[in-house]
Amino acid sequence: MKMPRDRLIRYSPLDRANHWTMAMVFVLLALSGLAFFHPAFFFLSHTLGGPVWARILHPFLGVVLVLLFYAMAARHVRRNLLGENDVQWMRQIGDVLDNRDEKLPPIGKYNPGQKLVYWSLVVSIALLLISGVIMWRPWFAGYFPIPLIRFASLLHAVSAFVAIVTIVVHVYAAIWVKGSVRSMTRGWVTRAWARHHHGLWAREQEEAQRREQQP
Amino acid sequence: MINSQNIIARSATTTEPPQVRSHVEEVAKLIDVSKCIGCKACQVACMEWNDLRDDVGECHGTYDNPTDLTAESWTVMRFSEHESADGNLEWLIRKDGCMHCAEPGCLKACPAPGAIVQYANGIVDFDSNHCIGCGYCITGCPFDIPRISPKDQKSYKCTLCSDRVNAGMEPACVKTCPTNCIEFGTKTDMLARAEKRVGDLKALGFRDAGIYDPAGVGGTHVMYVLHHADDPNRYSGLPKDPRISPLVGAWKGVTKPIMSAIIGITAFAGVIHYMTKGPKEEPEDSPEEEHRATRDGGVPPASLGYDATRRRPGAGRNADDRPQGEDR
Amino acid sequence: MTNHWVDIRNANLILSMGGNSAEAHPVGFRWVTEAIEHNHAELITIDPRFTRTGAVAQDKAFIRTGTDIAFLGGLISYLIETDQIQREYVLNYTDAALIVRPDYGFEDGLFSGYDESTRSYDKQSWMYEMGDDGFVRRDESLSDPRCVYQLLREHYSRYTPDMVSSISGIPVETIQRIWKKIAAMAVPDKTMTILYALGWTQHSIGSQIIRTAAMVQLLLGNMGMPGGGVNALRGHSNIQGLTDLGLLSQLLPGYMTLANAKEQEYRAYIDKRIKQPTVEGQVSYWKNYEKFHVSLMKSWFGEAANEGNNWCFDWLPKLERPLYDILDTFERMSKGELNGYFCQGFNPLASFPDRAKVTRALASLKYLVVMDPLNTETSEFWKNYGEYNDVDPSQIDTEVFRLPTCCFAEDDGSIVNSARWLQWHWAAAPPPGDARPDTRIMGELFLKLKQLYLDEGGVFPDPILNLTWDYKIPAEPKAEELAREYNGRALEDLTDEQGNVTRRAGDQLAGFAELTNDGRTAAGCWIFTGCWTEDGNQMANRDNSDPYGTGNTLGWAWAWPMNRRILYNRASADLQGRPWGANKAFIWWDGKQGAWVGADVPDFPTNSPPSQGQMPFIMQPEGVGHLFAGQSMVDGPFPEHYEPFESPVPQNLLHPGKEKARNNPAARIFDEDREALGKPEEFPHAATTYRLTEHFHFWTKHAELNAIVQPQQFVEIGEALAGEIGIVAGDWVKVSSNRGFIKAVAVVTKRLRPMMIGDKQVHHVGIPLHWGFTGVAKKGYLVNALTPFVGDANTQTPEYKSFTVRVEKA
Amino acid sequence: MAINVTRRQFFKLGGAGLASSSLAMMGFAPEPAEASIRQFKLTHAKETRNTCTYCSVGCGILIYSKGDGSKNVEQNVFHIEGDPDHPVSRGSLCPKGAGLLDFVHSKGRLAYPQVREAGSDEWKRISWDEALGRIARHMKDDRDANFVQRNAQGQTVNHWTTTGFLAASGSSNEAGYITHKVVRNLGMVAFDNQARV
Repeated sequence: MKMPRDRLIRYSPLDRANHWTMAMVFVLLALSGLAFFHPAFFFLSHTLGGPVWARILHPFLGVVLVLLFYAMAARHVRRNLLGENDVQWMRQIGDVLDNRDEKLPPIGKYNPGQKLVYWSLVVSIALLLISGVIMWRPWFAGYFPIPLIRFASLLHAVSAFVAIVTIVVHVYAAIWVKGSVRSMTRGWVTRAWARHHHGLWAREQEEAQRREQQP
Repeated sequence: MINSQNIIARSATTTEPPQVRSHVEEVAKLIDVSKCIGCKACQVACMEWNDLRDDVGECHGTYDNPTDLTAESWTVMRFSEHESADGNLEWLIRKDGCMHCAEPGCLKACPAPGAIVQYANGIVDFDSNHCIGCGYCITGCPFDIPRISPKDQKSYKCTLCSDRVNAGMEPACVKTCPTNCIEFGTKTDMLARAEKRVGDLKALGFRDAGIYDPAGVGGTHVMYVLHHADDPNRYSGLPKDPRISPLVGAWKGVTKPIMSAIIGITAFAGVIHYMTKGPKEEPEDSPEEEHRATRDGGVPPASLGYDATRRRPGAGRNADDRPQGEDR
Repeated sequence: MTNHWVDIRNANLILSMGGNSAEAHPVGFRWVTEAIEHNHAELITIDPRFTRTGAVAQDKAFIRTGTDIAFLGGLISYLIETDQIQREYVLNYTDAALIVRPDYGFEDGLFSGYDESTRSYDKQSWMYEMGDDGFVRRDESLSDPRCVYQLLREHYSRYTPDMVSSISGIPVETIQRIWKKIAAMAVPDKTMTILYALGWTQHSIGSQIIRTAAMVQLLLGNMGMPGGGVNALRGHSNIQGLTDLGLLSQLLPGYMTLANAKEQEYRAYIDKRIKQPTVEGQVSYWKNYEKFHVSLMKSWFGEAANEGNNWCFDWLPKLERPLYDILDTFERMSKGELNGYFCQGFNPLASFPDRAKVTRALASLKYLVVMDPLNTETSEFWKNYGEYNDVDPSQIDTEVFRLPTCCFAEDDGSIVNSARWLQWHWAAAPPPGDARPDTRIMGELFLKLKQLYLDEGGVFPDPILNLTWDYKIPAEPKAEELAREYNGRALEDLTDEQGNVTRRAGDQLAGFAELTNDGRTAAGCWIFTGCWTEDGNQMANRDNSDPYGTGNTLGWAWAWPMNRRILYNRASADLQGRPWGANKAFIWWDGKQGAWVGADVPDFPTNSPPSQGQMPFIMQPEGVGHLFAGQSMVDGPFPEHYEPFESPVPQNLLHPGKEKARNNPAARIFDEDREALGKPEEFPHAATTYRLTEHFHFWTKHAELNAIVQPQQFVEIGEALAGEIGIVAGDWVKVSSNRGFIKAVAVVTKRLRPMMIGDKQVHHVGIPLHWGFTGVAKKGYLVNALTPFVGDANTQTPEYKSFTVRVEKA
Repeated sequence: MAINVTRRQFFKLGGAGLASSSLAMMGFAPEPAEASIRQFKLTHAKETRNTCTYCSVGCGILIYSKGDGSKNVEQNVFHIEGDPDHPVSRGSLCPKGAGLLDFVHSKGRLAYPQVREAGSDEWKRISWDEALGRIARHMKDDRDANFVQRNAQGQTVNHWTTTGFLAASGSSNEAGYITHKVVRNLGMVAFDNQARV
């Protein structure tokens, strides 16, 4: 499909499918996990068909999330390394929050906030996986000593907390930065959006387009 | 002695349970290890009364059978041959099972409302209809007591025969015990009885005799009289100073409200931010945009450009081959 | 039991020996724990192993299996030499002062009168010396070298602590420590109780071990005392009852005995059994034998039994062999001399020694009838179960009938516990399928046979055709009818000396004192008379009150004889009839009432004042307890230690080099079975079989709950032996004797330690017996594959507790 | 158990079910009412007094059965425990006694008379009449052939040594008594019970 001239492709269909699958899985995981975490959220266990089904499905969904997430994360690892202007951007986080975007340096495909989300999830999901396996009944918990299970349980809770907070921030950011949601639903952003939020990435894309048009 | 088994604590419940019967006397089971002959009558009576039948297992070279607690063996005898430095051999036999802690780690850890309850008389009971099989009770228990059934994935343990106690009878193990090594009554009476037995044992030369009613879990409603209370570990690993692990405390204690609050606050902060600062609106597609970086940074566009070839040689070349906007 | 279960709590010392009371009788053992806590009693256990009893005992010793007489004999010597006996009791209530015939002797391990060719004694010389007055001579000073006391002293003078230690393997200091504790019970107000079981019975010297214990108790003045006695903890729920009812080859109900073939004359038969007092004025209760016998015959044959035909004396079978015990029977069966055999709730394939021989014997039968609630090994002895029962059914021509019977929950009736209590029980539910009560099976079988004799005639049908059978439904005699029958009733009006009617014809009798020898009374089992009186079923009594606080609950069930709970209880009072100690008051003479009163029914003529001089042991012609057994044992009037027939020790250390005195010289052993004994070089380990608390013989492997708590066959071996043969706990071992082998899981334990016997180290192997090839527990080997076919000289009870094996890694 | 529902009820039930499941989907599942967790199982059971069948302590037991004793109801034993009135056992039972229920209901219980014919490798179910008839025939044949009235010395012995009998010390006195009465008067002498071993 030929993209209109004023648009840039930001996320491929595969990326988008992956993202939204993950998003659903994550929500289910978070809701069911919260149900076991605090009695106030116990009613959320019904989102997975009741508490027993929640207990059964939660770890399997966790494995699905892990597979999807790391499949994606592996492909995006390079884009999430600390890049040019990122430090400067971080120094100006006040401008970011105050929507004084014009004062910010141009950055690559992902801004440091997005990179933080990325690395936060890379770490917390890894810890969730490890601790989750250790406390997974009836399959694996029996092979681990109870003190380790206790540690894993605490670690799982803390990691999940980190992941959930991260996702809350991530979701808010998407709502906050208009055009972002569309990039993940339809896959494209306007050239202006790209230049505005991810200047370096926009230029790179535009150069690539130019090279393509000059055989 | 035993009133209606009103519930004073209930798993995964944040509101107060009914407390009007708080004058109900606490009950306790006292196991006088010095009188135990390890006959396993308690094991059999427990299975019989509770309609349980564990698997017919194998002999593993000891008298212990079944070798561990299971969802169908709520109590087992643990045999230990202890030889002291002077060659004195003792065959120490301990009935293992739920201790019915005053501060039950299982109840603290359980996420399913009402799957674990504590009655006013001190009995900690599992309600399998509410159990979700997560095993948190196992994680929470300082004595390694609850077991998940491989048949239904629900957790089980001794109920202190709450049904019998409610009907004014003693638990099945207590009633059957041939040597009266297991007794049952109010906790006050049982403590007095235990004191008496400790005195007897001291008179017989067991200087370290004592009562096992560990304070770390707020005391228990199953207590032991031990001839070697200084070293409970000698009785097949009875923990010396059991308490709910600080890890479990952290997991099911402070972290719960704090982390829940932070999640809520984070979301709420977003709302506030949106209300005060508003969104980053979608920029208009204007030619000036292309030069914003130059203006702001005062840096020549070329040097600000994302020049992958200069920084990462391999990546730049590949970028040329890429379809538009696609990352791999 | 001379005493009873609850009475154990009155003891000051409990000796658990020849049994593992906590293991086999846990609920009886509750009274041991009561005695320890509330009476500050001490529990001492002596066993080859550190047992469950040992787990709660304050003192213990580990003894080589089969050497208990050495330990107890040494104790007797210690008590005498240190003068720690209850002197007044010994002098008056035992035969210590009685003089023994001069021709009695003991030399080279043999008593006088031994005949090697028949392996038996002529017991002529084993008697008291009679004085000119026709009564036994006595020496009150106990100094006459021929008095029992001096003979006893001399006999056991050889049992020094060193000798006892070298035989039994118990260190000298342990022996002396325990002897000292036991000797402290010789004071009048302290008692020791002895609890034993098959750990004493199942030896070739089993009866004599038990006798030694009784002698110790007489010396300590502990017989007839609360908290004393010699207490057999019997194994089956009604083994006492079936013994009382005489279901043994030589017995009739109530410990009456069948005549042997030489006893052709009725009068001679009776006179031999009527024991007249041999000390002036004594009770000698067996003088009433004929009353019991005639009442039995009236019960069985009714009108057909009359004085003219000697009450059908000839109808009873007479014995041609000394004993038709099970060893004799299976010896004959294995030689094809039996055609039919009935097993009513009995599993001989698993229970009798030398399983290979038992299989051979059963396979030679024409028909075998098994009546049982359960699928027993015996009923399937012909069926191949691989290595567990390796037989070829096509080669076995025995026709086997299997008849399903009710279990306890499905029939009414009474059973007698170890304390001689007859307790009535009620059916709770119908039996499964078409199972029937034993009473109905026996009834119908008998009626079918009777009909055959009526229809066809046949050999000697008289006892069959004349057997009383007045049950309302002849094929289904009811428990109530049978209980009333063995209690007995008056057949004619009974009158006292003044001619007043004391009992109407047809009425139930209230006690055996009412029995007559003239045919006016009928009673199927005289010792049970009083259990179902005109007041109804006494066995169903349920008053558990204990008015004297002695633990004696006379209102609960009914005990024979005459509801007495402690036998010889007259001995609990001194010569003047006062209790030996305030804390031991049980029955005493009340001068005002002119009667013996107290917590129990006096085992004594109620109105016989102390001044009359009647002594407590009313069943003995002398009125006293026998330290000297006289002719009542076949293998000697004093117990002597002999080695088990299979022993890891090559000689009897008491009689080194005397081959005749190595094993019990009067024990019967068949030639083939002697050949099958193992040599210590080849089978060096001392073995003993026993029960576990989780199981009951071969029954509970059919009960899932019990199978769960002890699922699989094992043997117990010490760590030292395990090290020698290179195994650890949980490994499989093969245990072989010269007769067969078993394989089992090894429980390796610190609780079995090697013993030094002389200069030889002896390992014990413990072999629990509960597994077989039927049931829900894991299949196992019948352990009687190992045991020798030899029995006690007096009872022929097989020597299951002492034999030799070799243990190796499987 | 079948539930009869009319079409109309079906829709009502379905509607309610749908409503409640949607509520549940939204996390508003009604919590089950908090009843007593464990029901006391002996309420209204029939209690029968008996004595333990194993060892010779003679512990008192209470047998609980379902069925109220009316003629058309079969009693079925479902629980056994100690009799607290019993002066020896005071309600306690050892592991054997505590497991009596599984003896009563053991898979190894025999329910029908059977015969294993000579050389056969299987059981065959037969009627009581056939079983007892054939046994009686065997007995009479053997007794008539081998009963000894006088021995070689000419002494009257009247015994039958070619068939033997083992009686059960687990059976009641009444069974023991009638067994002795029958067996002895057939002339049997090879007659013992467990007391021998």
